[in-house]
Amino acid sequence: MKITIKTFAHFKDICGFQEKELTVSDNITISDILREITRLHPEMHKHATSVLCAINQEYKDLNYRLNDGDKLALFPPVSGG
Amino acid sequence: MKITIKTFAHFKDICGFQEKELTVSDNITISDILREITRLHPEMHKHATSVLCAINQEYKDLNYRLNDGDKLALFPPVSGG
Amino acid sequence: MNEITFQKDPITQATINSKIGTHLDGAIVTFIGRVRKNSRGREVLYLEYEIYEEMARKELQKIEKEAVDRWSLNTCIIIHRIGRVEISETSIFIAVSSPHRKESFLAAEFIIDEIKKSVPIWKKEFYNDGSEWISERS
Amino acid sequence: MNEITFQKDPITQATINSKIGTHLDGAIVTFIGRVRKNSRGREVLYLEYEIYEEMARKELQKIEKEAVDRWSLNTCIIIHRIGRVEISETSIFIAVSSPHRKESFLAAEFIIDEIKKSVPIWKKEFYNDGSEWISERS
Repeated sequence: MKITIKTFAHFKDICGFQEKELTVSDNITISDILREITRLHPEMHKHATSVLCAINQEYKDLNYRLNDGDKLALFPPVSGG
Repeated sequence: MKITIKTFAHFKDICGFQEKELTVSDNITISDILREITRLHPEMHKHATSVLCAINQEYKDLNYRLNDGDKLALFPPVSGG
Repeated sequence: MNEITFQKDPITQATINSKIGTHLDGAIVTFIGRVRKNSRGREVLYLEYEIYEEMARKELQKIEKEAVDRWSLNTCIIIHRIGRVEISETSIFIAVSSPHRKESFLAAEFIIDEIKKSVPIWKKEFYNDGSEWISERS
Repeated sequence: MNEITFQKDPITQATINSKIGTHLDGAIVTFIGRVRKNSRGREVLYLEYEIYEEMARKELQKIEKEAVDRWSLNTCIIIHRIGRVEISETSIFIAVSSPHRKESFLAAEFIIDEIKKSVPIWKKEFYNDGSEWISERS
């Protein structure tokens, strides 16, 4: 199935992309994807405990299983206001 | 000794004056003056428990003994803001 | 900057904004009290505020000093209308600023709460069929 | 009236004031967040805010709805700057109104607290010698 990954703030700098289409296997979790991203971009490792995830603009936890067409966003703790 | 009495809001309506000079005996307390005013203006009676008193722009309680030249203010609970 | 003003004219915020906050301040909280059309179930036409001005100024200075000292405010501006005030007009304007927001929120609420307790100002409501002095705690 | 705005241009209060409050409201509380020159001991030249706008709007709508429902607000206006923001400029403006003051104070503080927890906006500080993404809780 196909999903989109978006990154923000320093995660964008680390991963080197802002938005990317990806073909992934069925039943994949956010956790699985994050593990793969961390393998490709080891600097993500130190953010492992603070990363926030959203699917289609709604916060989700790492166990969430993605569906075809999902938009996954990965970002650090927010700092607006 | 001479003192001045000021009244505000509905106390002014009841007492019929805004500011008045008075000659009073030494050692008189606010309580004494208030008793005399209530005798002259019985409508003040129902405000006996809520009246606020100030001497020279500072809150004082009923036991305060006045000095020559003091400015006594008598007024109901405030309602600004 | 600290400022206490009693004024007969309407309070317009435009003239105030430029005075509020320094480059040290991350937070400004303002409180605006407005005259409501409806009070205790009666329709109010307008208000009049009476003030014991010398004492009101002293009491407000105490409140302002306590707030500024306690929460290290860099701005504390308090403006109260006196005389006749129309429906929906601002009767009181309070603005405080501080480096962080918690202090400004606490200070603004403290100031209006204290004003309502101790500053000698009284409100008279005018209705179609008369008027009445309002005493919050009587 | 309820309103959520993200804007690149400076926030000027003049245009906002007329929208705030109804004749039912005795209280308006505003919170203004400003960019401070000094952050964590470093001198900041300016900021940039990045936003995940579709999600930020949804999160803000949830916060606004909760505040309006919980405290029966008649006004809830939230404006957040995005992009480059200079020192002493307003980064966020919140205005709420309600019949009585307690509700407006609680709501304004709730809204800014929640925004800082959940709305996907990130601040990058620029210094003389570089820049840094700020993550409040990392």
